[in-house]
Amino acid sequence: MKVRFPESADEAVADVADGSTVLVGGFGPAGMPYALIDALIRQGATDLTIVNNNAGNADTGLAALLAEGRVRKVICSFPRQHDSWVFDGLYREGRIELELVPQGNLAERMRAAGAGIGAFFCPTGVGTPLAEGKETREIDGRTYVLEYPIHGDVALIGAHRADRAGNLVYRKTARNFGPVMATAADLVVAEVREVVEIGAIDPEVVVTPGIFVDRVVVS
Amino acid sequence: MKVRFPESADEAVADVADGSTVLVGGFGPAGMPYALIDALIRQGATDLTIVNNNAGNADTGLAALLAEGRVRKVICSFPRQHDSWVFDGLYREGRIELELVPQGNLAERMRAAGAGIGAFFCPTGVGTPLAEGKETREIDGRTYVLEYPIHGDVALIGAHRADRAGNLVYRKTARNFGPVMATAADLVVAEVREVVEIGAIDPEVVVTPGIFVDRVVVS
Amino acid sequence: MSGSARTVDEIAAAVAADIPEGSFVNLGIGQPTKVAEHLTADSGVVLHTENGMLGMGPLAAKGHEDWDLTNAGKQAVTELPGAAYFHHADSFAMMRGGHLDVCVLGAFQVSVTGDLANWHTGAPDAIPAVGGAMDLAIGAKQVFVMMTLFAKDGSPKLVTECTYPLTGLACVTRLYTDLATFDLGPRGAHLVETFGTTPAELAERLGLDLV
Amino acid sequence: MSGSARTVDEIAAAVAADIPEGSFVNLGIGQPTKVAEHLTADSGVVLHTENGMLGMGPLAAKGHEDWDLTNAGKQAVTELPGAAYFHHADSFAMMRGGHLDVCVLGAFQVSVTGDLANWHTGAPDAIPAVGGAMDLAIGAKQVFVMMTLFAKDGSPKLVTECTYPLTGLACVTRLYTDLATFDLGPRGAHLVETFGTTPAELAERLGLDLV
Repeated sequence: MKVRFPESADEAVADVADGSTVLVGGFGPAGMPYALIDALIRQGATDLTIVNNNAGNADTGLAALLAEGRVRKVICSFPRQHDSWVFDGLYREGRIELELVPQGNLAERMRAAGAGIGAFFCPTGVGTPLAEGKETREIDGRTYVLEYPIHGDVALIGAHRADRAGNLVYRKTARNFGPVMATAADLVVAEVREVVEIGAIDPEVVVTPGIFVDRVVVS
Repeated sequence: MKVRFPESADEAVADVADGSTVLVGGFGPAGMPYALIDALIRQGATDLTIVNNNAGNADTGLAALLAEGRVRKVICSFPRQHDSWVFDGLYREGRIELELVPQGNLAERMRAAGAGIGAFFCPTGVGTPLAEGKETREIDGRTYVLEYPIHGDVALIGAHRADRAGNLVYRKTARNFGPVMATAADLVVAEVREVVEIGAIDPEVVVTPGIFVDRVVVS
Repeated sequence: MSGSARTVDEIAAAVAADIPEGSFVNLGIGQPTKVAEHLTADSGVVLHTENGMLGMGPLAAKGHEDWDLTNAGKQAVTELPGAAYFHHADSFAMMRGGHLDVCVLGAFQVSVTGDLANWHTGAPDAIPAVGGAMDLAIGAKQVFVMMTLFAKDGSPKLVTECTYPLTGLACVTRLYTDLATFDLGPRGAHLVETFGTTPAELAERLGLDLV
Repeated sequence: MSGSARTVDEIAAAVAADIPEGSFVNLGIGQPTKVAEHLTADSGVVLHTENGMLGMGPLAAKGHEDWDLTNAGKQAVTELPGAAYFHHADSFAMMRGGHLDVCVLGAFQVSVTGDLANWHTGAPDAIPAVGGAMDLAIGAKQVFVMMTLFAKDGSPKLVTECTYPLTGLACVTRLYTDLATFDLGPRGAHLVETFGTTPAELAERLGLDLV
């Protein structure tokens, strides 16, 4: 359905429900949808599952959402950072659940959700604690672990520029998880630096076609 | 390893071995690497398995390769066309093997080969003759068929432009199978319309990074 | 009931009228491509072609063909503002991941519960060809089929169970034919409207209970 | 044998010297990033960063950081001519599909047959974090590890079997340390060269048969 351009980040996340799985773009600050996360903090949804590469830094953004006790579970590859004290504290107190996922699996499992793949055999993690209890299979002499899709109710992503058809382009390594998350959630909200008219983005260079994007806000 | 720029299409395909699986880009004429196919015909490799969306048209290109009796098997989604008489004749005489694959599976199975995926559960073809004898599984209430990668010894693809680092861009729907095939073969040869200096293709718009490309010829 | 059986153009117009504004739509090769002629520009409908494009425009004018820009039927087409190109795996991931709102297909047979047979007659000497039909059948949120309701030999093409090789199970949601439109689902075929015939006549000719 | 144990810079230089011309290489976070300083421009080596780039250049100069352009360690970096950007799934597909020639990683422990432990000390209160380590371990054609050969407590980090949680099985092909370089494989650890020690001394300190 046609992309919408809400007046504000608050309006864009107004209907995120308690208990939602929220895919949050960004790898460190690059591609992080700060305005949407701040709006989600104001919005109040709780009991959330957050999917991001990390688990929040310092006291702002995702860390602030965690600090408010609104996140039940984090699915990520790398929670531990020099400034991840909010997550660290909640985790040590047993107040937050962690599903630790190798970074490539995080990306590929979201891709699978977006591509209609029910599960896939993957070589990452074989023989390691992160594959414990998972189905394995030998195919053509190599061992693989069966991994399942990660689907979001909502994706909040950062992009560089959108056109009025919702087509997105990113900038440099800020692209990271955005294009994959945009395919993997029911409701996709993109925060961009500018919106341009239809025709102003060359069809050859569109990274996320508008079909994947529901709402765009400028921040 | 570093991309090479052979003098001719003949030089670019000189070492294709008998018995190879050759992924051939293009969807109809768009993206078809005509010069590389003609060179492969002159080169003489035989007992080939050809992967393409179709099985040759009229009497040139893939159809000419088939007519010379050099192809043992075709893996494709749509062999039957108004001008596929070469394939039709060989098939009816039992002189060529056909593996018919839904078009999405063709693309996704090559992507799996390029991405290190051992196999994947896919919703296409469930309950149809093309899933007969294949493993199926119900996941979250939906039935899937297990599909395996298609890996090429060689990929011959058509692109629009290359830079000296082997980065490729395509033009319009001629992009089709090229970027996927480039990830799925041991030796990747691209036929392009022009080669430009490094720096002349914007890193944001590269579709196939040079890491996937072994040889580039201009035609 | 309307007065007379629908022409292919009338069927295509009916399909087009039922496509919600702003939908992303794939039109199968053959008769379904006619639906495009009945979509108005202000419908905001965006056409997908599985060979790697959203925002496909009409066929290229004669003499202005660009053979790098073709549809799934390998005809030269055009590009609309706001279009996007992508490769085949991304294109089918889009389709199979359930992102298209509607696809419109032709059929040899459709069952009352929405099974589709449209790729192979099952004739022993036929060379099989499937293309993207099986991917489209399971991928789009809604699958519309347009066809004549009876084959040339008079046999019904809406059946209790398909006898031709299947394309997909329980995938067709709406069936548009010359004589009637049906909603299909787990509970069977629901007759929406008839053209040039009555529900009672139709049920008898089809030999089906219509719910 | 050379006269003295190698510094981190000397280890990094040795790794750089062994990377074939024109290779596509991923350098892990931490000490492996030093390898870049020893790669000459005419080596044609292209650096991959798993957050979506080939053709990564050196760290950005202070005051010239672009925070849309960072490496896997989230430091601001630069772009070299011929670079390409791609998304995370494509980046890891590239890695996991075996397209990188070499990756260089640090380690807590490595086994003689190439098992790698570099993501978790196994300490009960440690917060686990894996990042891309497991993907890199199984993805690149060759996995080089650089580390000190002994831990601070004097225990060997090249072992018969890792006691720390594993990152990958039988994946490390070459091990570069302060005291020696080893080739690893199914038949065990092969000593290539020692620095500031002798093969006999080293075998004894390690308590290993070196093939």
